[in-house]
Amino acid sequence: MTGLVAIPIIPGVNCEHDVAHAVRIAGGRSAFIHHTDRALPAETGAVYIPGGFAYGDYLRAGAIARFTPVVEAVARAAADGMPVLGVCNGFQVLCEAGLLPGALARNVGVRFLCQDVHVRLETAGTPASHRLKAGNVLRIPINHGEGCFTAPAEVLDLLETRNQILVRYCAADGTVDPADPVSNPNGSLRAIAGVTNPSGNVAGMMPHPERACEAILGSADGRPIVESLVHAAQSAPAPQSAGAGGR
Amino acid sequence: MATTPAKRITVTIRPKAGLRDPEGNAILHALAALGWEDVENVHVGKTVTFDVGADTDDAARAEAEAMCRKILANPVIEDYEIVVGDTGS
Amino acid sequence: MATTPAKRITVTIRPKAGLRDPEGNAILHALAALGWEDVENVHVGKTVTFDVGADTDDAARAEAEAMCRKILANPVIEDYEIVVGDTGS
Amino acid sequence: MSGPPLHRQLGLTDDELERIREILGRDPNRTELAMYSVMWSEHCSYKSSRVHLGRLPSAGPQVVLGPGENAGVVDIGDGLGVVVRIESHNHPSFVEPYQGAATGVGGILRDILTMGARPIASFDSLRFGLPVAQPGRSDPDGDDTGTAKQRWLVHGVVSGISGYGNAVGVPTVGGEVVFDPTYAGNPLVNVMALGVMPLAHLQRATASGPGNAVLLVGASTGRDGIGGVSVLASAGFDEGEDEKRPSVQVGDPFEEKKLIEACLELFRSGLTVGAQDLGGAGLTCATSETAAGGAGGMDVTLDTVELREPGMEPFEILTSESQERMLVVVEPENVEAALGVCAKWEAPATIIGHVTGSGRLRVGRSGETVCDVPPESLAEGVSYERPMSRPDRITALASRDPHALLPRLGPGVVPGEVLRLMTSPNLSDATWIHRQYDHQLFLNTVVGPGRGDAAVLRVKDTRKAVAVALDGVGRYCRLDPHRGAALAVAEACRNVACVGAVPIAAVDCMNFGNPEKPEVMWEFSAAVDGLREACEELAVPIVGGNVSFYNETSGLDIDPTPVVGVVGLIDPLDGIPAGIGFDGYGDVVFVAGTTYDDLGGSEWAWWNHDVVCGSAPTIDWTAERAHNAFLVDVQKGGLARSVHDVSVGGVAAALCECAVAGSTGAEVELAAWAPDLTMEDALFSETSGRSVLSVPPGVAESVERLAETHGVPLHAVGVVGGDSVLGIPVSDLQEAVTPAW
Ligand SMILES: Nc1ncnc2c1ncn2[C@@H]1O[C@H](COP(=O)(O)OP(=O)(O)O)[C@@H](O)[C@H]1O
Ligand SMILES: [Mg+2]
Repeated sequence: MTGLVAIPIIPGVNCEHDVAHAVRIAGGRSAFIHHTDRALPAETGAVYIPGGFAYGDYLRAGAIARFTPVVEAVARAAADGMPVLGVCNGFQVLCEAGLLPGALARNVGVRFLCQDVHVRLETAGTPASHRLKAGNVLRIPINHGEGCFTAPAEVLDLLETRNQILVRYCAADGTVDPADPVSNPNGSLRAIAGVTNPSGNVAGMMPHPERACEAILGSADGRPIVESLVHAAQSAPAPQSAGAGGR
Repeated sequence: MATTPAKRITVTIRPKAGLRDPEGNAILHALAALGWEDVENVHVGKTVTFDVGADTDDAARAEAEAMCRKILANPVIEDYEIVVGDTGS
Repeated sequence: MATTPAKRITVTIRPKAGLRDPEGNAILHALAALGWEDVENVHVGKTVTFDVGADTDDAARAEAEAMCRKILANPVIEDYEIVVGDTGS
Repeated sequence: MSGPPLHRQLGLTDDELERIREILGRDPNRTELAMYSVMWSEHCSYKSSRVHLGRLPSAGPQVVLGPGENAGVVDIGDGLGVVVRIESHNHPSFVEPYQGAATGVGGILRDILTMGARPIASFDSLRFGLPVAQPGRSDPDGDDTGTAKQRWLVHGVVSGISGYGNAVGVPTVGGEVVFDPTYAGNPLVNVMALGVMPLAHLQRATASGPGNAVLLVGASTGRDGIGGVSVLASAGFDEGEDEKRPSVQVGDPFEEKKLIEACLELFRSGLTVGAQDLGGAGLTCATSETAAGGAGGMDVTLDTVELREPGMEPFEILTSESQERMLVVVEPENVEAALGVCAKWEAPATIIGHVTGSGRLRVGRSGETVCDVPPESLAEGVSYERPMSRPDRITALASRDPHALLPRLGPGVVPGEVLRLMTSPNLSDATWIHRQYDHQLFLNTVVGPGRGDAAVLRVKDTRKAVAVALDGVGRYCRLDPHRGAALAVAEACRNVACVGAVPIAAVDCMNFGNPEKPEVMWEFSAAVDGLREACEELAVPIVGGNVSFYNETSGLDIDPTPVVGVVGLIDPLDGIPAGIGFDGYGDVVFVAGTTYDDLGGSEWAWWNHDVVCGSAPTIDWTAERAHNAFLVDVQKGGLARSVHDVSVGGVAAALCECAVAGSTGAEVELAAWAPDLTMEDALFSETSGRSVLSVPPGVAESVERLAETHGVPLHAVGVVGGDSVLGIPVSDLQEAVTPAW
């Protein structure tokens, strides 16, 4: 049986309970996977790497976390097509691990930012976005000090031509202006807030969809993203080797 | 304790040339606000210093190179520079 | 643009000896886990480089000293070292 | 060595040394002397304040645990308790703002954790000198008190709270920031934290059961924060150890995060019989307090304490304030499992001793006994009844009527006066601060910082929510510490009522000057009486607190500054409470409550005209209670579009804040809420018990009826709409409140 959303817990991560809560209200099941585990549970249908400060974000966000056994297990599963979503620190880990292109540099304003932003969905149809349409504008909070998406120009061009841009920071009306410090507060290149790998099964984004799943908390716009992943987990074919990790 | 002599390594990691340096920029503005208006080209880097057992400077440098490539620096956004010295102990 | 010649300053700021260095500690453990077990005394510091208009090296150093005391470093917990050079421009 | 005898260098008086000799029946050794000196310090023993704190009302039907514990616990029904605590970290933050504030956050979180609860929210109450010069005055220069230094401090403190709080994974959901010259040489950094837990899982800070193992969990022990006793290192016993070590404590939020997870799992799996965090006085405090509270004895070995630095002496290990450590008492058969849990979370843990029934705290190092004392003699400390005398200053200030020194305002100058008032840093927009704080983690934040007068956190899996506000009013306390303290309680309760919550408990952080001065002691005692009066009148028991004395620089004491944190309960929470911003064109603007001519200590008199004298604002407890009850009913009925209390800056500032928060102006009839007063009194008086509401026209009548039922005077003063308020464009106000620093 598949359908489980695996939530890897690397020491210092702190959004794991929030992710579990969001998965539950999106109709899914989740399980915490300890960072020393070398394999994901057999019933894993998707992975949601939560935000936080893995290994204190010392050295660089995600730099130390990428070497944990659980991240290596996620990498193997991802290679087999497992849907993986990394949010915030999870996104940083995926970039450091080379599962996603680019890097997250210090916010242009240097300061940590916890605030609502708007993002525009650029690529629908991925495991993290199939419940949405391209052009949808979502209001979701960010919460990071190192969220400025950066990559060489030729990589950015490729991301665009291969539809690997998941979400972009935008104004409330959907207008994207990378030079606008209000709508693109961390200064991300080309206002990129989230990307996918070439095959689309691995995605990362800085805004926290799990923080925007209930109206009482101010916005439910993130819920379709969580629901997309939950649904992908439930409909994913049992992966051939995800459960058989280890070496 | 290493029986091989220890070398002191200093790795300086800086934002890649051409990329923004938000911290350098912030310091530039803070200095200007305090009256140092003729300061220019401010850049901020991070240094990691450590001792490593190695017979020669070259061996120490090679180790440090490997560490930088593997973990200490992120080549997408950072450049690094390695200086090898003696620990003085 | 300064009409006085510019000097390039490099300030290296390090935590004072004896002070806890959580980041250095985390890097030490990460390196050990990756097989570099003979690494010791890992410490993380910061470098700030900038150009400042000054006629002499001494004048440049004095300015940098003032900046360190006022804003770049907190002498209660940090030591700093100033190197004055030419901008090469 | 030369100079005064060792015990005096350690801060112990001759009498205190004599007491120690009596207790031990011999001379204390060096290690013991160090331990007594830290435990009998003002900070740990509350020796000047203890005789007064007993007057605080701490009983109430909902109080589960009151003062004296690591944190207070209040029953909110459904078997759940709110765990709450406040602490000051003033002195460390002045020396090193980032680390001082960071370790303050770390410390308060461990207090919550010690009770068995996961800390789920923290709050910061900050006070600094002026970050910009007052209008028409020059920068109060001098390197330590100038505006540049104050800006450096506020930025450092805010980054420290952000850096530690975000990384440790506890959201900072509210707070306050105040600027006044009185704090220029002595900033105040008070932090409060809160947890919610099943009452059945409360942990006790006692070491019971002889034979039980004592574990030290968390970070290694270094020479952090041993400043006070470090004279021992240079006391001639050890040559060549003269390297001056920084006594600044450095926080490591990553270590604390692992400690939190490890402890919570230990508690939840029932592996512990007691726990105590290590804070001030480190291992000395944790071992003596748990031993004194439990079986009465403990044998400790320093040989297994994980040390960060070589060559540490026993007194250094015992008094080190290294952060992120916890003492845990475990039955012998559970030791292995407990160590396993710690290993799972990568929190280092070692067995450092066991509980005994000996009635002694015995500490050994390398087979040698370095300490053998009755633990309660350390834990109970000493207590003094210090002399008190009413400061002449208070009489002098009270006898001067501020009105005599202030200008009379005609309508024409109102916009200018109001706009100038709004440039006060005390009215500036704090968004730049709380945007740096994760204020959403754990998905409980219904009203976050900046959106309402209090933070609102839902309690998941129930229909309840808790509301929290923090307030202190130092300038009122300068005029009258009794009434000032009472006004702080009133304001915090009112802030909580503004979001629809019934105040249920309070914590207080008493920031005062040098208690050896009779005037300061008198102020302290008066403030305690003021807290008592207010808490009794408003039925909020005090469940915990903290006293910070010696807030002085160069002999100048700060204004007495009790900071009060109030917890309120919303049950049931039926939606997001109305915030403070004007929003609906055509909504009726009301001012609730009665305005008197209270310009004494007001922001306008001080900031605009440099006048601070007279009496602190009026409080009428009957009116105060009625007004709070009215606000709760307004929010419960969903009747208002916005609710905001009137405090600093009076009705004028409140109206401007509502306009800025909602980016919408209002047509307001000047002084319609106080037609019998002068313009300046109407606009800028800071009488307690008032608020500004905006209400859709359709329900205005219901709100009026509700006010009548509660006996609250309600004045319709205008209508929401347009892009200006009090004759000032909202965009100008926006600019005035945005800090340029
Ligand atoms: N230091 C701070 N940390 C977090 N939030 C803060 C801080 N200072 C102010 N705030 C937030 O800004 C808002 C306004 O605070 P304040 O001006 O003290 O309100 P009031 O005067 O009504 O009590 C509140 O929501 C408060 O929580
Ligand atoms: Mg307030």
